[in-house]
Amino acid sequence: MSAMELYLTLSAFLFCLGVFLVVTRRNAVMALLGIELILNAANLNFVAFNTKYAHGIDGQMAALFVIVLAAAEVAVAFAIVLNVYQRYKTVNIDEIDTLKD
Amino acid sequence: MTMTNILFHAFILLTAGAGFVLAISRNIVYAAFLLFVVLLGVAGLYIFAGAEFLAVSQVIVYVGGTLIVVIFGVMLTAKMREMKPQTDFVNLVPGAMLAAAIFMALLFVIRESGVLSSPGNSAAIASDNVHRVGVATLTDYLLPFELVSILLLTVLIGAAYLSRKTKIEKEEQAT
Amino acid sequence: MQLHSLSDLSQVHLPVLLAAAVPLLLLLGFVVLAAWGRRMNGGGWLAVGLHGLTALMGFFVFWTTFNESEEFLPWHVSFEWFQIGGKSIEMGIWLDHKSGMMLGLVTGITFLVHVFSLSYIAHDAMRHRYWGYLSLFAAAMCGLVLADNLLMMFVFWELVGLASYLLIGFWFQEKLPAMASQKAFIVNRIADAGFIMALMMIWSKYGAFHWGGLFADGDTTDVWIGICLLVGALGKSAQFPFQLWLPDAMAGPTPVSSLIHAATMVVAGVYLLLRIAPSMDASILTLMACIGAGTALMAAVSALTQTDIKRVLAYSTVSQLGLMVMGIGVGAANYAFLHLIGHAFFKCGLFLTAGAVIHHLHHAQEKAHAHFDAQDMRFMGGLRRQMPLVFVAWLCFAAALSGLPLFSGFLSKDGLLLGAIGFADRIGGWAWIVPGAAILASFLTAFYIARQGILVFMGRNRAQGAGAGLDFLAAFPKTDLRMALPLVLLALGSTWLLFSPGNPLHVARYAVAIEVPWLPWAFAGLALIGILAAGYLYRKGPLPNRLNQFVFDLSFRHFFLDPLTQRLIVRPLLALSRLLALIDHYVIDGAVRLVAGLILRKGHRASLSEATDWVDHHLIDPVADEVMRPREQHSLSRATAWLDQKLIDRLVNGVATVVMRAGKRVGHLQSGKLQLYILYTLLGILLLLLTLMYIFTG
Amino acid sequence: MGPAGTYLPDTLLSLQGSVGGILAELVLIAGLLLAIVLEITVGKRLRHAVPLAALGSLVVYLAAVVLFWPPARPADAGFLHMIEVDRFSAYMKLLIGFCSVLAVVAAQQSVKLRIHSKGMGEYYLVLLGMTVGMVFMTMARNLLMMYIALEMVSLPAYALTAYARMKQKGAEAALKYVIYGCFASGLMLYGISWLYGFTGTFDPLSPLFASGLEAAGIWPVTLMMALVLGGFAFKVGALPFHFWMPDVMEGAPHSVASFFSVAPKVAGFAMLIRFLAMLQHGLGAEGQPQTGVLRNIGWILAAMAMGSMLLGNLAALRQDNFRRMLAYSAIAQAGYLLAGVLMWQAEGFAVVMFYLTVYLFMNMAAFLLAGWLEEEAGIVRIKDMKGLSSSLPWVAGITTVIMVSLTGLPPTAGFIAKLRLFLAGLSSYQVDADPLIMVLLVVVLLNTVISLFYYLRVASTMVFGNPVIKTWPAFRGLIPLILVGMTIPLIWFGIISFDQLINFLRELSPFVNG
Amino acid sequence: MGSLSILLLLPFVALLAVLFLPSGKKGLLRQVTLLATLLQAVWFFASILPSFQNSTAAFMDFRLVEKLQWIRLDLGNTGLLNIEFHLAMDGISFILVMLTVLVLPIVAYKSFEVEKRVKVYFALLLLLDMSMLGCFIAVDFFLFYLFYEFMLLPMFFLIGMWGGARREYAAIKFFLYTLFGSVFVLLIMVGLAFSFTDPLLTAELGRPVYTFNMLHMMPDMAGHFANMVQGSIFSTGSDLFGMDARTLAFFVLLIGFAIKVPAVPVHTWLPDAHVEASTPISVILAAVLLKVGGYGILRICYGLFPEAGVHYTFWVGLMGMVSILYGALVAMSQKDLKAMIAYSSISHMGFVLLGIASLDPAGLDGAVLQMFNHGVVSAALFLIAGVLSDRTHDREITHYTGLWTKMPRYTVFVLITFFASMGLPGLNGFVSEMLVFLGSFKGIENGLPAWISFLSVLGIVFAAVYFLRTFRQMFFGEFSYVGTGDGSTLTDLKTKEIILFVPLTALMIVLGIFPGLLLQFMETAAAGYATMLGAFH
Repeated sequence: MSAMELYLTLSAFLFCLGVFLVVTRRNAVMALLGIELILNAANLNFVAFNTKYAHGIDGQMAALFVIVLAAAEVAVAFAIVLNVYQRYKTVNIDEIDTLKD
Repeated sequence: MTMTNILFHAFILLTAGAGFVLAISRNIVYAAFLLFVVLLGVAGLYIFAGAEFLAVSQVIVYVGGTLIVVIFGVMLTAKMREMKPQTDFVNLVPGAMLAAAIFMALLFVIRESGVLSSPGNSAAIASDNVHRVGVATLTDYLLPFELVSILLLTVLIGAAYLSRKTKIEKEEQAT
Repeated sequence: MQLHSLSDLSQVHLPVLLAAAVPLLLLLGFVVLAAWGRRMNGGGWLAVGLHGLTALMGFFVFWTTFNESEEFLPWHVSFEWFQIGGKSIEMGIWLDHKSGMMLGLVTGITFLVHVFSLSYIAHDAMRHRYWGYLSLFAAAMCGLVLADNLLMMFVFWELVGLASYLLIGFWFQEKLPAMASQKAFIVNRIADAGFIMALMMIWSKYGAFHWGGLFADGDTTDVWIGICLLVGALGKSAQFPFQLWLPDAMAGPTPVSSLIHAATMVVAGVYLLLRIAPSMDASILTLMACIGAGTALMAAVSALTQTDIKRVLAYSTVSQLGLMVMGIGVGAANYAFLHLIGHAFFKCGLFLTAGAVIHHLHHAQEKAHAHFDAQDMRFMGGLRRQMPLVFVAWLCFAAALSGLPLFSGFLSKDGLLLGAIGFADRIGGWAWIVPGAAILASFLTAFYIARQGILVFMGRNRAQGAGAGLDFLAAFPKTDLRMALPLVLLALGSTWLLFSPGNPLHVARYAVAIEVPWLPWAFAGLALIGILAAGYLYRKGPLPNRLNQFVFDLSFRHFFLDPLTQRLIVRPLLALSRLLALIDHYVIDGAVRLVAGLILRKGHRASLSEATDWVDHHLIDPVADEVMRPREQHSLSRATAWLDQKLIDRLVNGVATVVMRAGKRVGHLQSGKLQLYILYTLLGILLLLLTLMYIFTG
Repeated sequence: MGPAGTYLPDTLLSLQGSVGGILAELVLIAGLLLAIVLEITVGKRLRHAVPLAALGSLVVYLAAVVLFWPPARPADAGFLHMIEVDRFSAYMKLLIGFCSVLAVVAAQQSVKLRIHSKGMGEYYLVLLGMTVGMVFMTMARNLLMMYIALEMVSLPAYALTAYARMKQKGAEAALKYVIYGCFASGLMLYGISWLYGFTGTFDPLSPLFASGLEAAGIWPVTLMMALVLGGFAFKVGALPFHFWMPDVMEGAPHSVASFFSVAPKVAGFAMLIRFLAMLQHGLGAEGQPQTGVLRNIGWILAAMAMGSMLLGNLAALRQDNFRRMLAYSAIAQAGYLLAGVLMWQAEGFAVVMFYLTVYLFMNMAAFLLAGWLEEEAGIVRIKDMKGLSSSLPWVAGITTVIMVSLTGLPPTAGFIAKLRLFLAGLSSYQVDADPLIMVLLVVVLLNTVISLFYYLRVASTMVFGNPVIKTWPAFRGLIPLILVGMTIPLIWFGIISFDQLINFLRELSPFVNG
Repeated sequence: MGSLSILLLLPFVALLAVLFLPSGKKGLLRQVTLLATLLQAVWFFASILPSFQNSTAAFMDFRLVEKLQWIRLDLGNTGLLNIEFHLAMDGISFILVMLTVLVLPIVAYKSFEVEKRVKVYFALLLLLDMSMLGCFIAVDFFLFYLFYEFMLLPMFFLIGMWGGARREYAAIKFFLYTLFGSVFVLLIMVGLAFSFTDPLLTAELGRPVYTFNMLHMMPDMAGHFANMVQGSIFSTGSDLFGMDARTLAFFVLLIGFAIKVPAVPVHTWLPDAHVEASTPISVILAAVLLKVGGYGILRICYGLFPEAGVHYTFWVGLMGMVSILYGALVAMSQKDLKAMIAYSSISHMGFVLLGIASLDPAGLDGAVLQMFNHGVVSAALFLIAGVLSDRTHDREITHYTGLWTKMPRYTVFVLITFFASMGLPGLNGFVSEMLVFLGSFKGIENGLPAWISFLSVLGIVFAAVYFLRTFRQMFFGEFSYVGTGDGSTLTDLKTKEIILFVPLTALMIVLGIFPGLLLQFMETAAAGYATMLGAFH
């Protein structure tokens, strides 16, 4: 396997793990970890593809912004998680379902 | 197989393995630390792809900032008095099947889309990496760069507000 | 002549103007009587005066047309009623010998009946209506005979039906008149449908409604036009299979029966046939002859066993009308018309005598406090002593009906019978049934009318047998002059005087292949035999039934025509109606509600939200209510109920259950579980892509 | 050396020139900063300082947008092809700004929001920040820029949802929103990373982009496009990314909910339209609508549209919570809008602009009404509105107009919006006779009938039946005034005159600077 | 401002007046409405009627034309789209407008008894009035559609607020049903607009100007569509979903309008709506609202798609026949008087369809006349039912017997109305039904099989059956009342009620005797239609 293929496969793997985490873990924190994995998978793609289009540096720039945005996301998300914890005394997503049809 | 190559494969394996264990781990604290390993592994892989500046940023921002928040979150929400801050699964089977299906689809894309036809050139991009990132930040990506700063400001205000205790909450806690 | 403006009226013949004035005057009379009759103490004298006037006018019109040579007739005046698609639809007056004669007849007889009614109806609280309806009837009938085209004739034809409906139902508080009037109208309507179909075809083919050029090419359409018109005529003239309304129509006041259901309205059908028959296709004429003869015989048989004084006469009317229709069918149209006129006098007279009898009996009953059916001949007898004048008049009428010499019936009936023989002779074979039936019918006619006379007027009075006291006969009132006068005049009209003043024994010279001069005499003899036979059989009053009950009922209940209609037409129709109403509710509307329910029920869960309640209440419950509601079994025919329960209910319930279960199983998407949302989202994308790939790459 | 081998000073000059295009936005950002300063300094003492500043900066911003009305054909895309300052975006900015003004006023009027904690200042700050994000969404023409703008809207939105923290539902809604939203944007980002992988550029108008996509083959591109479109769908609340809508709309403070139901949707559609316009232009022959990627995108959008309409309407039928019902109705409306987007052969984009304009008035009004009823009369469920018309005939009247407009019946603007959709649909059909369009139109019609049922239910519940609640508040104050004011355009555009606006919007379709 | 816009303006002004009057002044509100409807009638007879008195032989003889440029949409490369405020009247709309202005004062007067929310009631009534009139006189399809849809909402509330026990169900059913019919009209309408251009404006502006003007969408006498855009959606020969587009459009429109008529099998909203609606609303629903359906079929289905109409006229005729028979049969077994009348309405409106399907001048005349006559008769019929429900709140037919003795004056009106409905000559129903029959048989030449017209004749027999059965049950016999209401309230008509009946019965009699009074007005229009349709054989 070429390096590129390895990068891409790993990225795909991380992406799937992220999806798996978001879908299957009861704990909101774990779901957020899954989202981090997804973002990292994307970043890995950006960086790997950037080696292919080496005349520019767009991929790395994108990854850079994503890192920043991920930080912001995590900040907001954990603020909300803490709020939920205060109200519900749990962060298990499947127990928080008062809003429904 | 050169040393670099071996190291590269090792990083790949480390990242993938840590990720996998993270995914199936029941202990949230372990999971948080495993994420740390994954992020480090990814940072290492950035270096192999010629993105030194990015690797450093990853370590500083992600590992240094984001992960701290995560761990705070874990500790604040997990019931620390119990010995095992564990969590379990829902929708395990459909979730796993779905993830597998997506993986297959992505493998299909990797194989079929022709992105593998031309090999990457990590050396070319690695040269004066920091310079190029700097120039790009202030030219091509000037606007996003400025906007992200506003975003961070807004998010800061919002997150701070959300985490702050209000009067009533304090009263509630007092009673 | 076409009228374009009112000033054109000055050029119109006086008789035509008078003729046109008759229905208009009568209509005005109807309006006045209906609106103010009650305040005029019933307005009886006004009505009589009005009809006296119109009778004079009618007579004048008759006389002028009668004396006018055929070649200068008709006097035709018309005006445009309205325009349609560039063609004008006209109304007009058509005066020739036929219509002139009919006008005179109708106005005259109506006048006589009015005079008679003055005492008959004198004490009824609703008599203003009676006078009003009679005027309406007379107006419609005059309009009908004067009409210059079939559409106009149909207009008045229907109005005659309306008047008849109102008059039969005059005593609306009672059950019988109510049912009878409804029946009369509906049966007539069915036949009228035939008339309308004929009008449709005529319009389509000829673009005008005048009978002038009708049946010119004799193609299939013409045959159908003929058949449809025949159907219309059969309905009004109570011929097979429509005759069942006429006997029931006797529920109206007797003078009405005499006027409408004997003398005038029922002959409208014959009149129509007289107008159109000459150019009709031979096959229709044959059909007409068969129907006429058959009806004549059937009705005559039924008249044999009736006990109600009026029902005998009603069947007799049907029978005589049958003979007229047969007459037209066999080609003896002139004699049919003659018979029509004669029949009008004597049948009107017969009904009036019956009316007089009933009227007198009622009075006597009131005085003597006796209660029995005043129309049942079994409780009569010997009344000749109490009302001799009535008896004498009755004798004239009965003789005319039987066709005895010196009376009008003799003149017309032999013409009809000879015509029938001639017809059979022409066609041969089976066609001999027609004259056979006719002759048998006329024999039976003599028999049953004699039976009636014997039971009513001869022998001893049998009222005691019905519980009347000894003073009953003494309580009989004197015959009122107002009753007597019409009877006398009608009796005179039933003799030969009006018809063949010179030769009382004028014998029809009908073109029969075999010249048999003795035939008319043979018919008269046959009638005499019938009378004598009746005299012998009923010499001791009514006979106990010695016949087989079925055979008796066949006659008494008129071949079960009524129950058969009920079984075969009325009940199935009503059952169909109920079935359709159920289908409408459960299937057609049910489908609509089902669709609505399906849409609204989607994802219905055990935890009923308010919205679902609301939906239930407004869309599902109505269905459920209907399904669950106990059904009135007695009112539904069994088949309908079965179908309803087994099929429709189950269908509706079944589908509803399936839908609801499916809804429950699916659950709903918005479960409140975040991870399921994400799962669904991803599944959605995958599904979408797979579908796309399937569509575009196979 | 500048980027991609250009001369650096030229690049800087170009950047400097670009600033002129976003002068209005600079005003807004300055307003935001001013508000922050005010909040820190006098926010505690002067209650109205921050909201007034926010309101002021928004009003000035709107004025600035009009003042700096862009030329019909902008010379060059701004900030080195990051954004496009054209009339299309200017109009969308006006809509968004108007929504923000209303959201500020609504929050200011909301008693419950005001008393729940010691300060409201942050609310306005976050709101302004979010507005900045939305404004840039309308202009973004670079995939990365799009993603960043999207996040700029999403992140403040999460925070705003949780704003009324005392409400348990608010926290729950925010949690669902944040996880779902982050996940959706993660998918989008992953899609973008692949599109970058195929082409090596973030600029859809670059020739590289078209050739790269062609080389990658249709199905991999379709998969990744689907992920990217998913991000858009999330923002506009379309199937299958609609799940957050009902929960957030029910849980968030009502001023926030009314804001969310419209403003991000306007921004999302603006971005989607620009994206599609660029694809259409950039993919050129390769993306012929009958074959290839564009066709697939069309089908994906069509499926999303039909699914949104059907699901939104069917689910709305069952709701008794007024806001939840409106949320589902908003999903259905997104479906109608997507149907409009699909008519790109004709003037689908102009249709969407008109529809969004009308939608702003009717949906915003509906949510404001729901909020007013909730606050003043404590009515949350539709069945509690029984007999309201006898005491509050004006409310019943306004509700009827709004609901009729949402259904899309004459004589309201909602009808004209649907009519415009049909005009475009049929003229698009005349161009390429694509049966998909016809099917879509028929589905729209059927859904109109279904939707009638629940929209009408609100009006009829108010009018029919006897009141459950005995005391009603007076229909007075600023919000009622706004409500009455918002029904006026619904009637105006519905019956009196709508051709000027429609003709005006025709001229505003997104400018593609190739 | 022309006569027609004043006709529309009258109810609108009254509506404004009603809105600004205080809701406490019930008397004033009622009088204002009545006055407005009366003024409307006076205006019609004083100003509009005179201009229709001399007929010309011109094809599509539209008069009192008022045309105002209203909306002009720029569609870019496609061209311009023009919407006009375009009112005009031909013989057919003349008759229907006359019906409307005649019935509305009666409705308004009957509505005096409404006590609940009087202001809203009259406001909605006037709104309904205006939109119904608008429907009949709008020549621009868009304008027509606006009025057409606009009838729904006032009607919805009028049924739902002042109706019987299940009024909400009935109102919603009515709304959903009719909306279902009309949304598809929208699709066709827009498609049509793209298929026809306005010749004058196109020449003037130099770009194709698409139009909603129905006059431009109709063919000329020779059956030639002068303004059709070749290759457009609804141009001759184009196809849609594998079918001929124009045929498809014809059927879609047909279903849309058939729901309004209503024709079997899309009729089930009508009995519910009638049973639940209050008397004046039933009157307006039966007398005027249903006519919009018939009018739509004639003016739009057959007017704009004559070739499809001619080709598929069999199906329209069949629908008419089925409606006639089915409605009559189902009416026979109804227990509720209003339901019976409702089904009889379905049956009688079937004649309209049959008449139209005949494509013959007589049939078309008959169809239009039947609409008028049914309007008058059904108004009286529902008033008759209203008399009983006012007194006992019970409309069960079998609960009454012998009303004749108790209520003789009432009986007279019932008798006249029933017989008029049965089609007795001398009353108005006869002429129109007869014309329909005459025309329908003539329609054999136009592809309408003879059996359809023959079977339809049975309709009048069935009508006699259900009306006479009802009449016998309720009016014949000794008086008794077995329902749940108060039998002693069954008194004869009061003067106020007689005032309602007299004009209607007078119309029945006068038009029965002098149908030419009405026929003269539509003669040209119907003949023109027949000629135009004839060009497509």
